[in-house]
Amino acid sequence: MSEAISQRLKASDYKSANKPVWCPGCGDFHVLLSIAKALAHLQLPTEKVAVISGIGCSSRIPAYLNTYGFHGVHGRALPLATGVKVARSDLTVICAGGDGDGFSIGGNHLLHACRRNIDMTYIVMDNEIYGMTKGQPSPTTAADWDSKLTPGGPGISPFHPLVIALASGANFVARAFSGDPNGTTEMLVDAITHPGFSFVQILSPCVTFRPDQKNWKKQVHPAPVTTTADASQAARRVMTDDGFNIGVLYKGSRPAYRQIVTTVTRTNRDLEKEFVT
Amino acid sequence: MSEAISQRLKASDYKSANKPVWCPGCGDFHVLLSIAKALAHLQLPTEKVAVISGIGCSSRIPAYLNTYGFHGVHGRALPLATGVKVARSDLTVICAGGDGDGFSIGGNHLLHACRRNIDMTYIVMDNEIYGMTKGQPSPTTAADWDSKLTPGGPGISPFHPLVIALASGANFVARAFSGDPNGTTEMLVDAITHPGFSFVQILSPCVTFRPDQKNWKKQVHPAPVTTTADASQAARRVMTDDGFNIGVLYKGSRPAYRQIVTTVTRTNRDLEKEFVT
Amino acid sequence: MSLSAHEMSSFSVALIGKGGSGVITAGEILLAAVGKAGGYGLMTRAVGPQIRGGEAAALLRLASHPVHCLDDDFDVLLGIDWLHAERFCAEIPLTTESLIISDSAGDPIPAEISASGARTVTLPLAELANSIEGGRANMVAAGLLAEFAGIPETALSAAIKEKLADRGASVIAASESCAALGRATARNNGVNFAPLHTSKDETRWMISGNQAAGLGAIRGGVRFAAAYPITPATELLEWLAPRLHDAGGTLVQAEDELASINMAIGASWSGIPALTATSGPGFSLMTESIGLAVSAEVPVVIVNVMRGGPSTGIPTKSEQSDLNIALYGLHGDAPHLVLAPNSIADCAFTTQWAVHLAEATQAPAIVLSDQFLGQANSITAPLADAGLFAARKISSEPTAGFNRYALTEDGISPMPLPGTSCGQYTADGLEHSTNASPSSSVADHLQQSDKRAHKLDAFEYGKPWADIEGNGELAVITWGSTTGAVREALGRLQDSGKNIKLISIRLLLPTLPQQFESALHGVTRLLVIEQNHSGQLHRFLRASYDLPATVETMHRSGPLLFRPQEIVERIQAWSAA
Amino acid sequence: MSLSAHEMSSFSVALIGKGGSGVITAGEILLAAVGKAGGYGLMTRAVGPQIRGGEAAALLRLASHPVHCLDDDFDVLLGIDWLHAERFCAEIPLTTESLIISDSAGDPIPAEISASGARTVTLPLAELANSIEGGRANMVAAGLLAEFAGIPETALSAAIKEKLADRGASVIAASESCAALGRATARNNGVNFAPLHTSKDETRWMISGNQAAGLGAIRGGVRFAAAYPITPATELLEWLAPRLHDAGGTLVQAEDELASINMAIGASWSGIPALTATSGPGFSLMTESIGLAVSAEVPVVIVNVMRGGPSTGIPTKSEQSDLNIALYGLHGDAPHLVLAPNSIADCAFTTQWAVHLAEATQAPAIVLSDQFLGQANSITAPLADAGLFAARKISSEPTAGFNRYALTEDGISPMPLPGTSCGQYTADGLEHSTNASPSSSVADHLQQSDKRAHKLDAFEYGKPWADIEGNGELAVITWGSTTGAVREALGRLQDSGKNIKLISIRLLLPTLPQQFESALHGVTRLLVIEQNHSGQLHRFLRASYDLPATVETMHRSGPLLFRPQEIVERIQAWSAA
Ligand SMILES: Cc1ncc(C[n+]2csc(CCOP(=O)(O)OP(=O)(O)O)c2C)c(N)n1
Ligand SMILES: Cc1ncc(C[n+]2csc(CCOP(=O)(O)OP(=O)(O)O)c2C)c(N)n1
Ligand code: SF4
Ligand code: SF4
Ligand SMILES: [Mg+2]
Ligand SMILES: [Mg+2]
Repeated sequence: MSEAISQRLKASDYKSANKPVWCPGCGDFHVLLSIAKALAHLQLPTEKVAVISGIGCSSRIPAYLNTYGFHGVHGRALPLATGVKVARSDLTVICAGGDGDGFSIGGNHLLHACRRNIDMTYIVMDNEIYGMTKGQPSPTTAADWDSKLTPGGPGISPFHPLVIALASGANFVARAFSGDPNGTTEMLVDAITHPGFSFVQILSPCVTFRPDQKNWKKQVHPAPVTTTADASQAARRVMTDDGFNIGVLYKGSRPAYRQIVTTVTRTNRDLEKEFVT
Repeated sequence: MSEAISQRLKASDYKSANKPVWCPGCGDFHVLLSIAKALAHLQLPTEKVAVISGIGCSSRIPAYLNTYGFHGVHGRALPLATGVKVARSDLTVICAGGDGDGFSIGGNHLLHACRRNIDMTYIVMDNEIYGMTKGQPSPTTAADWDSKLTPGGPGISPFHPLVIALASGANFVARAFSGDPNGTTEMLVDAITHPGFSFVQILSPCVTFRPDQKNWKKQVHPAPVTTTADASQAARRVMTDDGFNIGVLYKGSRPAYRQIVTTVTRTNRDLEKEFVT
Repeated sequence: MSLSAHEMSSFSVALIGKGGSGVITAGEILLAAVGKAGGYGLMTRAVGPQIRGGEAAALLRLASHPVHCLDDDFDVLLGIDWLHAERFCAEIPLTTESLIISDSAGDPIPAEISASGARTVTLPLAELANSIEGGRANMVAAGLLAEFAGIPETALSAAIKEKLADRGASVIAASESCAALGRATARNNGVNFAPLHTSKDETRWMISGNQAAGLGAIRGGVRFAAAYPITPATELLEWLAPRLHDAGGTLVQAEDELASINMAIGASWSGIPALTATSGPGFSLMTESIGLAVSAEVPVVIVNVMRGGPSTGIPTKSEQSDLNIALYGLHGDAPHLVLAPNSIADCAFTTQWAVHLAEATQAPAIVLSDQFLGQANSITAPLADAGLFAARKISSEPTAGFNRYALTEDGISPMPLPGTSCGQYTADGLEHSTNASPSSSVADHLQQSDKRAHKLDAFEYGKPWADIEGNGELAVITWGSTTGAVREALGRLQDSGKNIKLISIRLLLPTLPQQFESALHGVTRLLVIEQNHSGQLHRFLRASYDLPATVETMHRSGPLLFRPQEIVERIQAWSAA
Repeated sequence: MSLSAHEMSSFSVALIGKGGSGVITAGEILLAAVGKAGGYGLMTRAVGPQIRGGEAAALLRLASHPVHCLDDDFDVLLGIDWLHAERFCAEIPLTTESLIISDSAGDPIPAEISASGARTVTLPLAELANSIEGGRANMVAAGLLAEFAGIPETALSAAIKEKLADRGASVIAASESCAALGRATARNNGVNFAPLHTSKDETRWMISGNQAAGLGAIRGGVRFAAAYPITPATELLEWLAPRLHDAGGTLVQAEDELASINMAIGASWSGIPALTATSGPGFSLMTESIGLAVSAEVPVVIVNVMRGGPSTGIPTKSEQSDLNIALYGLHGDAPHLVLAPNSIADCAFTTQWAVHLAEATQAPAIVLSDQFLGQANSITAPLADAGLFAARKISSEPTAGFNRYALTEDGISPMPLPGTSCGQYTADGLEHSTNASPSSSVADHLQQSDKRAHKLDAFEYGKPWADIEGNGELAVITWGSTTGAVREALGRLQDSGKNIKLISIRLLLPTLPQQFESALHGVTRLLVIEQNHSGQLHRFLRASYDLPATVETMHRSGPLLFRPQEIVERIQAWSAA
């Protein structure tokens, strides 16, 4: 970490004055901190960062950062972020949200954002629940987790976001735990600097509707394997791990998607000529 | 194959009088034939089969079968079929459509239908193109396939439908080639009879917008591996194969999703009592 | 404190407190108690921006007669504490006649609140609670307010036992002791309110609009629901989940609203009456497929529990601003049904009717409830079953040459369910000929377009299309939840000798020109009242009906709901003009 | 064959043939040729249900003056063959004055077609073609028809060379020879049509509405487009793809319309003017996010190239039935812009203007084109650049305390683009305060609702809001593509001494009460003409404006488009009544 003499931005400079609406103890506070620390580590000018989200407790995060932000509609954060990054390659684009936003209503965009491999970082604060709507199962919720909407449990097996990301072509895949802000910060720095689409699943407990997740801090452990560049190997590992392997699981080298080339090679006059008959 | 003495339904009994709108030579003709043959093999009463589709050339298929059918809107065949099967477990439900319908606009439903593992068969006629709208790239189109909408190619790597299905929990995963109707028929019989969600990708050439696919008949070959019950192994195989392995690649044993239990255990009177204060 | 004859029959109280102070629990106990005493009432809640545990307010109206809206102002505002309480100012109107109760040992009343000029009194709520082991101030407050309202001890005690049943005997005992202390304090404090007149012997229900809609759905025959959670519709779905199962049906949680509407259509097409519920953002996502149900002629019910818009808007607050999209939000010419319940209780009837109509006409029916109706809890007389049931025109023995989309006189074509032999056809969102094969022919398109419009226009809807009350040359037209305040305002005006006709439209689409004309018979001036920014009902009425020459409108966006008195004043000014 | 003065200046011809017969190519060559000759014209095509290679028809109108609709009937129908040709009957009206040309060696003319009573002639088209090596009957037909229309040989030859450029010299030579044979046959056949008067020296463009919209978008400053293919909008997107790139922008193919609208909003929010194009089903999917653009105040342009509805409907045919959803299809109170081009050429201007307005007002603008406008190819005078450009009110040097959603006099708040220091804010679909933080307060909701409505109501739109022509007490109101036929009908009526005012509304939303009132000044009776089943414009006008006491309406669903004469007749009956 290089140290500039003056005007070095601190993590707190990346936080806005808005007070989070989150419940005390919510894992998302730590995610906020980790993002701020990662941005500070990279010393990115606050106004050159755009944080885009959908809807959910976690998706409130842009307003708590002192960057540009867009709190879009439920499930559409990735295409919104795609528009931003394709149009403005000079910005650092971070897309953030929850497991409901990203894997349920937004699942299709995840598939295609991974394929498209645009140079951005997608952070999913996974609490295996819809927090904002007060406790319904999300795609990562266990089959037998009882709730009002699905008495006795949703009855369907949770899916593997990281495998989906790998199968769809994400260029960087990691799993973090919000309770370890330093480790998470490091992974985020890595994700932001890695070219192409970086996907970081952050296990981030919902203390209100999933008090059982307080146990996560005991369950997480560093991945027993090193980062691979073989997506099929990484996928197989993730499909068979316990869901608590923490670390950068895959780093690929696919070139990132093209962005606007602002050079004009054909003027309106040229276009008009096409029509002359 | 058992042989009944009388009233045995023939494949042609499963076809309707409607003339397909497909181009001469379109692979979908063979898929239609294979479905009819599979249904005849199983001797399913025509009225007990429901074929549900979205929009696209391939999605026109229900009208060509003499079963019940629902030609829904683009990308929503799977949830439509889900409603049908959950409500009416007595029906054999087949969902069918194209790669655009199923992997692009409908990608999210594929993820969640696999997870939900409802007892139905999903057939995707994959021609790596949007046929109906006259030739734009689909999610399975090669990155460099030139088209008007994406000059020089879409520039993004095609994704792996079978891996997505495996990662999401499909219970039966196979790849077929329309040019081999007998093999396809066999696989469909297997898929229909296998409990839970069966996913069959049928490579089905679009002779009009992808004349290059006429080569497929030379490229396909039986999968060099036997069917596995290990999803992660199957995923790894598919992620690294050449895309032309034909066969049943995975058969799982997850129990299928619950259906309506029509027994009434609480009458309206009982419900009303809850409100008395 | 002396109260007018009218006000004596209703007692409005707001309880405020920070997260964990238990004001919502206290409010619910009071509401249940008034029910057990044979009274009526309703309660809404207001919460701060925090996801959980932030400041909250329980807004109650307890009454001796059925009530369908909050009153103009509150008789009592009790603050367990005052943290961020000023946020609720706009929602808790106070007058100089109101009484603010705060804790003797607590923080001062926020300036925004005391600016109302209401009388104040401090009471040792916390101290009293602390005198009981396990005692809590919210229960002292409950006792105090029950005493003010004249709710008998037995009723309050029963409500406490019921509400706290799973907290164990000692909590219940402590709560009852606190309540008793509260009662005593009320009696000894020189503040008097006229007690509510209630009739103990009548059965009362405690029900929210979301529950009532669920009940109506099951009564109507719905046995399949598809769900994607969204505020304020989630409770409707959560209420249905176990109950549909027990009724021999099921609820499926979908991955999004695109899926939920299609699951419902699929289930219904296969023969099981189906419903989904959502709010504005989710409803937007459903419109394409609602159009599919129009074209394929599949019954389905969609309940939109409206919240503040546009976009994500104000999820936790009420507004009547999704009328436009419900009426006009499907692409193409897509005739369908739009209904709106006009009270919490009516959510049951209107939803049941919607199921019946959707099934009878093979068309989608949109039910426009709202956050107020859906989430307010109310004490009402038991809600009778309207006896309306899904009765689809089924083709059970189709014969050769059967045409699924045959042109019939009433426009409704018998529908075979999958499994019926000889009935095979492919339902389609593509335009089709009578035999269900895709067609782009001019004649088919015209015939089927006519048919789809005609079957709804020609149907006999009967009286429930609108609630029409009173007489006179002046009429007020309204719809949905706003009806509660309008009805009460017109009642007050009638008490003072002024007759105004009320037309509350329950069936908004299709339009019913004849019925409307006779409802307007003799009316020379019209006032349209609704809760949205652009006057959506007003414009719809102009578009669809011939209105009297003089039409005025009273409309504003939410989230502040109309109160009866402002409507009274508006009508007085209007009718005097 | 003698033609009236009016008809002499326009020559309508239909070419029919099965897949591979080349009728579309022949039609395109004829159209280009009339342009090269300095004439005008347009061409639409009709195809059978087959995805590819089924029967097809090229419907042309060649003229000496600009034409904006097909004529009442066809002067000539030429069938290369007649396979399934009867399917096109409704679209190819013939009179006893018409001439049907068929191949001497071919099948007989289908009964449905000859039932028109048109004169028939058989010619050895195939035989002539076969006399040339590599010759084809469609080229013989092209020559024949060019001769009838009076299109000079040089023009036809240039058109053939251009169209077949990539097929090589021998194909071109054979085609020219065939055309020459066709010409000779025409001259020697006793059939005469008055030649079109054209002025060779003027430049002509050949352009479709979809291309014109694309051109307008680029001229207006659009540099980002997101695309999901859908008939009949695909060509607009395909036209833009390479050209946006060359203009320093880009087009991204999205996974669905939910994604495409959000990509466009994201790009625009970050500072690049953005557009997407779709048709009804895709438009339905976009409405939720268009509401986001309303709330977050992000400019964006959505072109809806309308097709037959509801649901999947009739993808390849035109209809004006998405007006309702465009006007009213967003949930909540969501003020936005709705525009409609009223001719193929006007697609360029209206789209350019839409970009300008969206950018200036920071609001979404919906452009309602349709299948006819979008896919018809036309010969017009060059389309001038309107000089309107994206000019957003940018906040380039925000200072401390800057409020993104500040309440300004015109309701438009300066917007900082990402990258601007001190301008950081979070755009939001949640209701917000002036400083962009989420708010559910009554005051904020009211202020922001007012602001969003006011900024559109108060904007100065100027003359283009409507095309207003003529005078008189009688007026016809119409919109979009129907304007072409209406305009021509009114022209004919004027020729016969009858003055009727035309009001073709280009800016449908916001409503402009003052402008509308002055447009209606002196008008006592109104006729509303539109192409949909339920009379959507008529209802919208009733809802929004004070109309004269007598209003009639002429509307029907597609896919059969209005022809001038039926409008003439309707107006004659109406104005005589
Ligand atoms: C179209 C739409 N459907 C539903 C909702 C309601 N909704 C808001 S947040 C949410 C789920 C949030 O879950 P997640 O993304 O996991 O975020 P969390 O609250 O758990 O952080 C839902 C269903 C909505 N706002 N919009
Ligand atoms: C919401 C919506 N968007 C777009 C379309 C246009 N559309 C029709 S079919 C199709 C793609 C079909 O591709 P695929 O599913 O692969 O089927 P194929 O024609 O190749 O068999 C598209 C984009 C539509 N009908 N509805
Ligand atoms: S509900 Fe759960 S996810 Fe939401 S803020 Fe509270 S703890 Fe966090
Ligand atoms: S366009 Fe392609 S997919 Fe469609 S019918 Fe023709 S060959 Fe088949
Ligand atoms: Mg979550
Ligand atoms: Mg395809």
